[in-house]
Amino acid sequence: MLDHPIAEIRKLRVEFQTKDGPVVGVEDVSFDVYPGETVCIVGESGSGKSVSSLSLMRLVEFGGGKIANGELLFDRRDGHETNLADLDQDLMKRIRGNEIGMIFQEPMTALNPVFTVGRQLTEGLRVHMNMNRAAAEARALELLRQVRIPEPERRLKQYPHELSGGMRQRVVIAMAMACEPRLLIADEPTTALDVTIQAEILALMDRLKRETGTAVMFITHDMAVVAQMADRVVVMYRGNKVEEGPVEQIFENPTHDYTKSLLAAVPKLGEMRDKPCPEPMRLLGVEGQNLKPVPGTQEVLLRVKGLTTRFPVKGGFLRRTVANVHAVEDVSFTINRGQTLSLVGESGCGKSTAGRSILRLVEPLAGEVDLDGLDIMKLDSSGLRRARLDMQMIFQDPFASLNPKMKLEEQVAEPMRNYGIASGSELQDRVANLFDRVHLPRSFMRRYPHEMSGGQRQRIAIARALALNPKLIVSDEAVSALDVSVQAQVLNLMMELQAELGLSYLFISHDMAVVERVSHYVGVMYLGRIVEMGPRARIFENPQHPYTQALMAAVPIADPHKRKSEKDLNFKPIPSPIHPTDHEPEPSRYDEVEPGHFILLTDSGY
Amino acid sequence: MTDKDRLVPDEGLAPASTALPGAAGPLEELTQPPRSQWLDVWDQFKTHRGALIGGILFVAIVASVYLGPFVWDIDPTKINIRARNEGPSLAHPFGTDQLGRDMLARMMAGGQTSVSVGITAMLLALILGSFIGVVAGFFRRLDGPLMRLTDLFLALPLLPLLLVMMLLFREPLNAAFGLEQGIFILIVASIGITSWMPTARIVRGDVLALKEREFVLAARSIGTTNTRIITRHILPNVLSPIMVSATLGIATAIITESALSFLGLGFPPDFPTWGRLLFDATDYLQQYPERVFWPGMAISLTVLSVNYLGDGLRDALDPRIRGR
Amino acid sequence: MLTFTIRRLILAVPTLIFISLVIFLLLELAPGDPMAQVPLTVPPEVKEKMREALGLGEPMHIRFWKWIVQFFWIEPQVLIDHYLGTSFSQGDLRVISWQTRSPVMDIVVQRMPQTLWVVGTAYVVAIVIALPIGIYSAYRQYSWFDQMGTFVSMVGFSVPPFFSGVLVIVIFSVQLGWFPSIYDTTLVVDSWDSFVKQLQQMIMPVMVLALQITAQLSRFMRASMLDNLNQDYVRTARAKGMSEYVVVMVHVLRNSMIPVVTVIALGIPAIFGGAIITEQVFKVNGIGQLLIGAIQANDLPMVQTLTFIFAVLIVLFNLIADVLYGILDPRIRYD
Amino acid sequence: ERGSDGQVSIIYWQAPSILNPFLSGGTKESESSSLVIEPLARYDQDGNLVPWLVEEIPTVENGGVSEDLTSIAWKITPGLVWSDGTPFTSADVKFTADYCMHPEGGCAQLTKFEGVTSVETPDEQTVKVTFEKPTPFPYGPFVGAESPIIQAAQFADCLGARAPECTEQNFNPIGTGPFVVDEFKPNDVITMSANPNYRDPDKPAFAKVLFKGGGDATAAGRAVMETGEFDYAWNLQLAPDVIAQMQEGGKGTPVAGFGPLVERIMLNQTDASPDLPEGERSTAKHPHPFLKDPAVYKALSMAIDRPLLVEIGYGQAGKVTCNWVPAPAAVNSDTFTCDTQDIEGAKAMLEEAGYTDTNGDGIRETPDGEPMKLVYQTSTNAVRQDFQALIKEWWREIGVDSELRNINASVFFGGDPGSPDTFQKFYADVEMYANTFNGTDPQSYLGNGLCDKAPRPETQWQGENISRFCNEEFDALHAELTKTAGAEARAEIAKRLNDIMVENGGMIPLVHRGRLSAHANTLGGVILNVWDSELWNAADWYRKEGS
Ligand SMILES: Nc1ncnc2c1ncn2[C@@H]1O[C@H](COP(=O)(O)OP(=O)(O)OP(=O)(O)O)[C@@H](O)[C@H]1O
Ligand SMILES: Nc1ncnc2c1ncn2[C@@H]1O[C@H](COP(=O)(O)OP(=O)(O)OP(=O)(O)O)[C@@H](O)[C@H]1O
Ligand SMILES: [Mg+2]
Ligand SMILES: [Mg+2]
Ligand code: NI
Repeated sequence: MLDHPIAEIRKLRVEFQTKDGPVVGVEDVSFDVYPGETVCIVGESGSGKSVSSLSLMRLVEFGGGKIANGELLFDRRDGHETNLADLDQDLMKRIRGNEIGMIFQEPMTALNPVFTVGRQLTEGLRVHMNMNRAAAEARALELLRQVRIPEPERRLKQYPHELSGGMRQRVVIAMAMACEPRLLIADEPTTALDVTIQAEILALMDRLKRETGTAVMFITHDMAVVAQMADRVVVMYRGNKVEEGPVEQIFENPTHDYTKSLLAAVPKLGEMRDKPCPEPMRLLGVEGQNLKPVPGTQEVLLRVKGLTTRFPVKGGFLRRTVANVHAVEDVSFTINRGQTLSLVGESGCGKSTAGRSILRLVEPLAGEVDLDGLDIMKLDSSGLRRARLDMQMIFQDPFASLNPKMKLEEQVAEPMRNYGIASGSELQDRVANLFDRVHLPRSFMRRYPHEMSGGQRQRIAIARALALNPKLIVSDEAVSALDVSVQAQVLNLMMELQAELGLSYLFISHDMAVVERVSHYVGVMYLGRIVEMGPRARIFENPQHPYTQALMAAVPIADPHKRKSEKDLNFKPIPSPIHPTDHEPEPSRYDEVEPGHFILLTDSGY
Repeated sequence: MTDKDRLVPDEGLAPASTALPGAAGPLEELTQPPRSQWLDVWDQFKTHRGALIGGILFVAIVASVYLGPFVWDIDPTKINIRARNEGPSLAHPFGTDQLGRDMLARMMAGGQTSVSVGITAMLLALILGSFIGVVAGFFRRLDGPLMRLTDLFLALPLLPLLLVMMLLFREPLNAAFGLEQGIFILIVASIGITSWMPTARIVRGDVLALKEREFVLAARSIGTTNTRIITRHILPNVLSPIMVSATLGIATAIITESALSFLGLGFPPDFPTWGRLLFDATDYLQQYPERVFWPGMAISLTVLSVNYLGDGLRDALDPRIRGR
Repeated sequence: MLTFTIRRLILAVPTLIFISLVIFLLLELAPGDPMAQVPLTVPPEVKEKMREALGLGEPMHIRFWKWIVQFFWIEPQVLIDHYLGTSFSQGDLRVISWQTRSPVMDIVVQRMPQTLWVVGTAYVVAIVIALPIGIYSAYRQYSWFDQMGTFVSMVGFSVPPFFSGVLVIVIFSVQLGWFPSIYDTTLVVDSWDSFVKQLQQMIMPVMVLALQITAQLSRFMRASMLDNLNQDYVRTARAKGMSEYVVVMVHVLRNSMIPVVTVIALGIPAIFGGAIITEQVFKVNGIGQLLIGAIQANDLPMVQTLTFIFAVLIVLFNLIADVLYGILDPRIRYD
Repeated sequence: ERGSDGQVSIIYWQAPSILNPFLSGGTKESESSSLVIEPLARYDQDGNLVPWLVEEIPTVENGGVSEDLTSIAWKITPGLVWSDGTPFTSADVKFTADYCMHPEGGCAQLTKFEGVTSVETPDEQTVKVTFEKPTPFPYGPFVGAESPIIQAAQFADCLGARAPECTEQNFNPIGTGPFVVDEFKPNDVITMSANPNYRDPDKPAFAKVLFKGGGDATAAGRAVMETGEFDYAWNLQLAPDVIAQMQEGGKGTPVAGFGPLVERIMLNQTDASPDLPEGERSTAKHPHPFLKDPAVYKALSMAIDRPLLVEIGYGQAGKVTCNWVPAPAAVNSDTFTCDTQDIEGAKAMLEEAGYTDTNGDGIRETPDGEPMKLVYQTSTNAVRQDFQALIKEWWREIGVDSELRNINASVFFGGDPGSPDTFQKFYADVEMYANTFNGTDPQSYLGNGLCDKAPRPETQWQGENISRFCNEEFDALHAELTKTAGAEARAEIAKRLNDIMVENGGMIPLVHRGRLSAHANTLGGVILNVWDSELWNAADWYRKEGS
């Protein structure tokens, strides 16, 4: 009976009791999951993806939710079909982790920080499979090998914080797979991860699915991942299923408007091939879009030379510096007026530090930073404050970079207040104009950050950065945390502003597709150095450095026909950037392979 | 619920950017005109049942203590030796004490002192604690010395300190503020400066964490000076632990004052405070239990109401919770 | 961790010396006179003689230096002598109390047992009661149990012990006659009967003290549990099919205990410091009573020594709390 | 029979810190140690001298006191032994004197040995004390609980500066009393057991004593009268209705006794105005603007309702008195009566003397136009504050305003010359406290009214004449007293001295305070003695049968 679904969700409706009355999390959703199949559930943030999956586990109840309606039919291992929606929590306990496994979104917090990996892995085994300790440990080891964690024996005794994000996510996967569940629910298992690690995890899950025949319910909002993984796709929008179909059909023939707009918003790697300059994305349903390319000028605005930033590691008895984190090592580049230079690279390679060093939000150790003729490095603190009029920063996390207790209006007005640029009604007007600029209704001015969506918040951050009319904006992963559709809007906004105001961006990101979309120039960073740098087209079409090549290979492509297999990936873990104080790194030397296209000759550690 | 109407996909097809990340509820809020901050606080506060009761009770206590004497205008020091040790009656609803003084009047007079001591000592401890906590957390170099200072104060015994302060400052304070004011200032000061340490520690911890948050970095990048970072960004965000310390602080100060009375170091015996009244009445616990009841009740009620008030205020002051 | 501990320990030395100086100066500045309790019938000239016999004539810095030497050099020797039977301290003048004219440390040692018995037990009892209450009220937040717990602990917090103490005495000693109202410090527990007696005399002070401590601890525990109950790893544990008991009592509890354990550790110096008012009310005559008695009698060496010991304990337990934090929470590493 | 009645439990709400009364001077120390160490003679409950370790009280009549009143010879009862079995000899007595009179010892009982030039031991049983001048009342040394005999052998190494180092001796003195110390926990508890070598083979009846210290008077009273945990509670300074309530517990009985303790208001004869320069404030340089006027101080006294004060503050343990020295009975003057309040009379008296309320604010002004405002200070103590409140009220009624102040007792009585708040500095117009004297002879106590005993800057503010009273007649009469022998004649002079002081406004006596103690109903043989240790006859205490 292979055609019989393992799980059938029928007319699911979930409500939450909140202080201001009931809130509907999922309104009406029905779909099936068949054995050995991967069903991807996509949709914007808040559309009810997680709630549906949690309902299947009957975990919504612990978050204050209630399954108000619907059936959750699950085909038990012993062949009985059970309606999980009205099953007793005691029985549920036996299904959870045993017959249905779940992988959660946040690898950083999904593990209990105070127990060892081994303990957390064996726990489920001992409960569900009645294994004794030794047997459970043996099985745990086997699981860790399965998910290809290096040195699995050692990992068992480590605590979660001692593992990198990718390794933690693998542990979570191993945990979910431990009892060989019939259904595996993966709730955005890679959203928080780097492309490279994401690629590995996706490949790993794919392999596991093939090997064990488990059905997978994969939740994501990343269409590229969907293209990579899915057999079938369910599109959700505001608590409802709006479309369902095989993956090819969804990508090639979307019927619902929402699906279409979603697909339109996804930047696809290679889309920009043959286009000389970045240009805004075409979004569905938005009238009168200005899609003109943004050429910029060739006039140099920012020149960075030999920038080096290290963080001391204190230790020993007298708390002296015993080693340094070489976060940024001899980095040089220039940015032209009205153009964008993107820095890409894995997490921890020093992108943010480089950006912050330019604004001297962290103090660089050495190097020259020249902004429009002004030597930033030589400024005293008041001079620096003045210099920051010309350079601003947008931070990665729109949730963290706004003060939760301040009204938006205030936050946007703050820079102008600080520099005494405007006051009174003039200030009001300016703030209102900035809101218009970033396409936010003026009625939002009196709101608080928590009353905004992520995209809206990021626009506030942009408005704040624009308030001082800067020449340069350092945008540190400004769109990474956003939904695709929102991301597209923010990107478009940034490009529009660039075209209008002649802004220059230092665009920091690890999303290659986005980078391809927005940049004039691209620098690839690895372990504190730029390993390859050049015009965007050259880097994407003709990557020379092995690391750049690996990076490109890892990027999932939003096209179900271009799936990658595990074999294509060969990542080495990044070596430690920590060196003893007496370590003298070599200077960076570059080879110009094409005009303006440089490759690092010095050993980068890759 | 009529979620249907709200869930209609909007034509703009830029869903999340105009709608909130929450599905149903907040959509409606979009159409509402924005409101002033304090109205929001009040709204949230109103929904917190405990807080509302606590708040009303606290206001009632404070009002009766300060305004009561205008209605019940018997002098609390008026001795009526013939009406000694009377039980509750119409003339003396709370009875009288061993000198025939009206207990109700004394309760109100005592409440004035106790409540003022509680509030002012709390404010003092709070200001000191928050200041030291913020400075220690914000300026790395001052962290060590300030935390050692905190240790020092933790180790200081309240009682000798009080005696020293009595000696050094009583005369000048009496000269400047009069006898009762002088002692009041002394007691408030001594309770205040021996109870700011926990606040300082908590605030410091929170500031240390906040300092690493990106919005502080963001503030710096838009040219905000240190002082403004502290006042605009740090302080509002450590408000809720401070509020909790504040409400606990009032309670501790009232209780500390009564303990000082017990040890003979507080207000002089002819100066009624709730703690003093309670202490004096414990000797008569068996004969006149009601005399213990009133001050005991007053202290407990105040502490309770202030605590619930604090709970509610903390929630109400946090816009994140307020939105839910 | 070890270097961290050692570094903090070494840093503690100047801190402590500074603290002792501050305490000394405070006490010197404090008004009052060790002869205040001598009756008026003793004429002033005689009082002056007695004062001189106490060494009050010497200048301040000499007396401070003497105290430092006695406390840090001679007293440890006495301790060594006591345990090893050596005689390093022979003939050296120890810190002498003005009231009793006997070595301060001897009295402190004498007072320790009852303080530890009563205050210590109260602390243990409070922990044993407070933790489950805190856990359950957090687990069932806003249930009637939680509301009651909040209410009772607030009331417990707001009743001064000089009142609750007398109240229980009147109820249990005077009315019911179950327990003695006066603590017998001479009782030696060597048989079942004496143990029962000891229990009887401990019940009331322990009750009064534990009420206060429970009130505060359960609040802490509740808050800490609430913080952790909403964490992602809790959901993970549930998704693994763990029972609610395991989820709450193993996963959540272990994490919630981290801050609570340090709070508990920081409260321990208070055990040694005694509970001044409760000891007074029940005549337990422990360290707290010793301190207040010494303050009232202006027995400076005693007050100085006691407060300093207290300071040492506070500094020490601060350190222990930090170390404990590091041990309990694998994420924290001091180096 | 010795040791047949088990244990007696005594509770003192002030805990003894040492068992050597020579090093402390506190009542709690001398009373607790009186169970162990004894003087040669004691006072009985009526204040009469009774021989204790001697055969008889030496007098001029029996030849024990020399005719010129300069020496006294005590004859020790033969066969007395210390609790360790060694004989008690005159050498021990002499040693005791040497111990206390050592200049570096800081002996608290030095006054007992005032004027002693030598102590000789002609033989093992005889002690001869010689005074530097005729001493009509030679019963200072070795008499009463404050002056017991310590064993020479035990304390030999503890003379002078070494005295405080002798912890073992100070905590566990060897004595001749009915009990020996088993364990002494300072400021907490003493356990004792019967002295096996006590001179009366049948005594004490109790085998053990538990002497508990600490807490408060309420708890002590409760433990004896309500819960019955203790047999004897000392000095229950409690409100009368509290005592009455406790008595209903039915387990114990309060007993009261009266010594010379008087609660009084001292009237400052000098001006304490803060406007005066430091060093002249409260000194004879500036007499008080109006308090020296008889009309004023008499009116102040008349306005006071003493019986009410007694009722409220002391009950059984207080009596109305108009005298400075109301006891022993022989020296209690009956010149004055003051047991009725007379507000109207007081008003009239002030009116007549020219103190009228000229500006209608209810406060009278002196003829110079100064308002009659008094600063009224006392130590912090609930009863005293009640008194202050009442008296303030009464004085207000006669048109005298007062500002109340109270000062922590340890500062008030602390005698620190640097502090402005000591009772000796008297930076106030009137102050209230209680004072008394030891023994039955008031001579040196009456000396507190002598001009030159006034505290002043030159004496570092030391001196017992707190009110700075100065009266030539008084000084002359006191000189006569020091030379007069014979109990009756001495009593006569003492009464006159008392009258001069009160008549001339040195003080307003308020309450003759007694001591109220309580004993369990099952404890027999208790005779309350306020002239000596309350535990003076503990050897005779016994457990009553069947009650
Ligand atoms: N515990 C809860 N209490 C109240 N509302 C909730 C709760 N959990 C989820 N919701 C609401 O239910 C809706 C669906 O949330 P859900 O977490 O399923 O979104 P999602 O599609 O998983 O989004 P994301 O991509 O951000 O994870 C949202 O509107 C959310 O606000
Ligand atoms: N304040 C700091 N103290 C010590 N080390 C730091 C600090 N900030 C960053 N580092 C280290 O410097 C290196 C570079 O960090 P950086 O934040 O610049 O990386 P990134 O490329 O921005 O990574 P991500 O993509 O995760 O943001 C990392 O190894 C990081 O651990
Ligand atoms: Mg989700
Ligand atoms: Mg970064
Ligand atoms: Ni089937």
